[in-house]
Amino acid sequence: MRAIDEGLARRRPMIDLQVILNGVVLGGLYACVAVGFSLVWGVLNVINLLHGSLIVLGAYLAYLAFTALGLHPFLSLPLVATVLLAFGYLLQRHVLNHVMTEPVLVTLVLTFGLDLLLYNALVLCFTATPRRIVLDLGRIEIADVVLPVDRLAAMLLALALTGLLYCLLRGSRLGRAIVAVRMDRDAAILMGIRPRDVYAVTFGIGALMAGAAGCLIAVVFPFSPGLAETLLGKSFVVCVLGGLGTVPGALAGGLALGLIESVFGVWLGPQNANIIAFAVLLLVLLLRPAGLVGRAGFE
Amino acid sequence: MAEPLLSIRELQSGYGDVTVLWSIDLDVSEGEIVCIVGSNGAGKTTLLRTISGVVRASAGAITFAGRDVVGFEPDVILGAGIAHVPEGRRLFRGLSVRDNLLLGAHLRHDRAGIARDLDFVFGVFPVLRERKLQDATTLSGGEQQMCALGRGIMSKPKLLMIDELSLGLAPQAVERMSEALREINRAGITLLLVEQDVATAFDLAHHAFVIEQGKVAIHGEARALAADPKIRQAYMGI
Amino acid sequence: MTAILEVEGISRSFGGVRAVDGVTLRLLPGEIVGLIGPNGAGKTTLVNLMTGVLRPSSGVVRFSGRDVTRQKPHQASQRGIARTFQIVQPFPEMTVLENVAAGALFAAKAPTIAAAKAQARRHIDFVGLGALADQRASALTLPDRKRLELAKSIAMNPRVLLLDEVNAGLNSGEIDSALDLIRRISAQGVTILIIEHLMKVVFSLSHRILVLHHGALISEGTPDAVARDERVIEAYLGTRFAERQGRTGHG
Amino acid sequence: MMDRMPARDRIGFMLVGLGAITFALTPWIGGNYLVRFTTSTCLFITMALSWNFIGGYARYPSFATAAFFGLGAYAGAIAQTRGLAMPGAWLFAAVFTAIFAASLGSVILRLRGHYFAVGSFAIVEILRLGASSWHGLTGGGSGLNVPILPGGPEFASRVFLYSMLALALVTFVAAIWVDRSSLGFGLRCIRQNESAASMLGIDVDRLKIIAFVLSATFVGAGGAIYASWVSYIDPTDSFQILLTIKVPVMVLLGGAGTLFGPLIGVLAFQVLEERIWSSFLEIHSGVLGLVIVVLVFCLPGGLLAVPYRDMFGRLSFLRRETVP
Repeated sequence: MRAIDEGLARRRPMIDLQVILNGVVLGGLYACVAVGFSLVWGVLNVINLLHGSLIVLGAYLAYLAFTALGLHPFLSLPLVATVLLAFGYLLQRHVLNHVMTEPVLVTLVLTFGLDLLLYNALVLCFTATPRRIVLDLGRIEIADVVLPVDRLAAMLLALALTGLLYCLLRGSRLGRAIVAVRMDRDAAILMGIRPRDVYAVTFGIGALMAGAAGCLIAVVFPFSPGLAETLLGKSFVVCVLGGLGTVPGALAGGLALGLIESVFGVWLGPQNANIIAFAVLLLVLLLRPAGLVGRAGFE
Repeated sequence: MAEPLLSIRELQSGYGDVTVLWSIDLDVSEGEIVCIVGSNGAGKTTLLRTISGVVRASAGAITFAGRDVVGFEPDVILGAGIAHVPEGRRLFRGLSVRDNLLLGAHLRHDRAGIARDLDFVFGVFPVLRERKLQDATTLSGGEQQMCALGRGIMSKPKLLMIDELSLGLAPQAVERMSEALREINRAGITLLLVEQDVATAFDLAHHAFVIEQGKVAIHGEARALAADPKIRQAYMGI
Repeated sequence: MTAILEVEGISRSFGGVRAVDGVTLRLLPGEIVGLIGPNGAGKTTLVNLMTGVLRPSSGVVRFSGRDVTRQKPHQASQRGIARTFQIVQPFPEMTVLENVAAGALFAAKAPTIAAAKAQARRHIDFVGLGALADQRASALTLPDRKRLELAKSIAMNPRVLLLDEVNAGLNSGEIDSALDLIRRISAQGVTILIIEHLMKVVFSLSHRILVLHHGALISEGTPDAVARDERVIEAYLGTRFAERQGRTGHG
Repeated sequence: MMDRMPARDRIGFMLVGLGAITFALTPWIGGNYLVRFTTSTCLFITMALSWNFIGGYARYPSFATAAFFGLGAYAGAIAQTRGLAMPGAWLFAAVFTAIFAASLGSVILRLRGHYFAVGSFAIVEILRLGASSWHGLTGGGSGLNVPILPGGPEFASRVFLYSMLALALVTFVAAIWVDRSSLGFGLRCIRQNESAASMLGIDVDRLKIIAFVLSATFVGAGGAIYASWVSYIDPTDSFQILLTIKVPVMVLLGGAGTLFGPLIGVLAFQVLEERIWSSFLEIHSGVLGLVIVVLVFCLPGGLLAVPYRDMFGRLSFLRRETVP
């Protein structure tokens, strides 16, 4: 992400349409990156420190499909997402489910431990060398505004996937059950919903969204296992800015972060834009713990 | 005499080692409206929560439609035909009236049947049809209670248990709700009500149980009990 | 006589709902006052307002004539306002002795932990938990947890004790011994405000009863007078039922 | 808590004393490598004992350890480059970190649970990014050189070993004090039920801030000593997310909220890591992850809570004795 931001910084230091557009594109990707993390946090009340590595895992799977099978990342996306769905579901059901009632510290430490395991496995399998799927689809130029097509396509796909998740949560039996458990677990039990099942499926969906986001990231940015930490950090910011557990929240938080990074990146340099992002996170945390658009969630 | 639909014997229950129900005996016959009254903390809500499986019974028996239902998960009990409308409505925020109603039918898979019951609910409470796309928690108190009732009906229960139907409602709303309950009962659903407004409860019900300190203190035909001074005694202790 | 604890015109709303609405009450030194009212009447909110857990939207709280409206909970307990919770809240990982010592140390300002523990032992013996002093609080049965709660609050050396449903969940034998304990605490000169669902308990214990309904005081007087007050019966049984019973009662 | 198992405590203190003497003798026992290992072990002991004040006694899931460490490292390094003598710089770093923690704590300790955890994470991030941006003061991403201690490498390594050891001992003394004082008592109450604690007359806000400041001060000093020791610091090394989680893991491994738990945890972890690090470089973090997973599932109360007494009935001296 840094590379693009620096590219931006070299342009004239002015807030123009290009900067805003860059922010929106970035924001769309961030929304998709964070929405699974937000859902898991909101519904399970678990901060999933594995999230960043799950995204990177998705990116590597897409990369593997691309180099070994020649499969276009946008086509392998459903496959990758399905693999991660199964992975997430099983992980929650058989590992995380045992610590759901433990104090915050325990779930945090456990997901961190799992993250180290996954990170190490990624480094062993794929080495730490940065990879990237280069599609080179050209660029669109309208007036002064320039946008690479691959990036635009990834952003649109990210928004489409996020929208799909929204429809799933709103319009399906499963989605209603997830929202019900999030809003009022005890009342949901009276509807015949088993929260344990919902937790496992929700974690699976969180992993699915991470995998999908990974496929898109692979097209846009160079990635290595180390990118996981950055992506996790972005997810935190998006989540706190937008509020927990809702798709519109993630979207708002993603766009806010994208715009903060691109606008302040131009003004103050990309490094300082990140400080602004985290400072805003801290401020929102202290002043409006429910997020910019959200209402009070857990704790 | 026919076997009662719900039969509870020597039920003991509570939270952890806090016993709330000491020994409850209670029968509900099919097609009846039965009410449970009693002062705060007597254990009415705990009784409903124990029947619906949210709270584990520590001793005693609950038989429903000839089947032992003690110790099962809430979804199994709901599937057996006991729905529970909790106190305070507990509608799901952020979901529309229609989605809330559909959540009541979560365990069902018969699309046609669900659609039919949705129509039935909208027939009983026309205002819900008008507001079906509105966030359920933005409805007025009375409308929320209708939605909660409708959500209970959507599971197609044999027995519908309702906790504190009239709490916080205006007298006219209570009147409308009572009418709706009679209609629901006529449609073949047996009702078990927990009520703090004793008059409303006794007007509606065929049978009444007065619970005091986790035990059934008085029970009998609602009409006969309505004039019984013992009721006041059970509440006021004097 | 000057009131030890008084609230004047106190109100508190939550999201537009007035949970407590203009309540005025005075507790005189040494009395036992019962506070009753149907579910959601605002009893616990009132206690929270008196102990600094909540700030009132309007009104004043006075302790020994001094305005303490803006006190924090720990200041209230250091001043001598102790309370018990509806759901007993011992520190589960600590022993009975340590639980009680905490009250002696922080509220009654015992000079050292050892001194606090020495004081705590006396209070534990007083409530009859002496044999269990070194048990973990989490291992106690419910009646013993209630005793522990009382021992904790008297260890705070209170001048006023607010008891929020100390008897909930106890059987009648256990209630009797709890009542005995409360009377003995009262005999030491502690002013007591007791919130109770069980009418028998409040009526047998209290010198005076206050009835709260929809956040406002609707009746006040001796147990007998309150139990016959039409407004109280209405509050508990519903207006229409009270009317009907009134009719049958008179004719 | 004071009168609990004096026999066990006595043995504990004896072992700590023996350990401290052994640590002090390492220059004569082993080579450079062992001295370095011991120095860093002392640093981790300081950090683990410190984290235990807020994370163990009060159970506030703080992930600010790396923030205090990095802040102390930079404060000390900058003070030293501006001409302050080394011990003065360390003291300055400790005070600076303490003040930072006090002002931060009064705001951030209002948060609970996950939000507190995230807030403390964010502090680390902000400080790390800040350190890499503020070139004029911190040297930015290219780091900061600290004057090397004159007198040769062997002398320097001993100075830093004894400084770290002294710091660890001071922290341990502070831990004993907290464990036995009304502060520790109050924090334990807060851990179990914060609102009940405040009803019992405990000024919870004040106690939490004191614990937070304690959890920062010694870590800040440790950071400053570290900076002088390695004589070069940079933002990524000073504000490590890994460090901020590793320290709580060490404490949990030994037993959180106890006096000896952090010591046992650090030793076990260090030995384990040393074994793993030296033999399987490639799967280092994976094995660390595995240790964490095993810890959470098999040792939920830490090594101290394992019922050894039941496992080795003969070791009766470990049995808890309670003074009547």
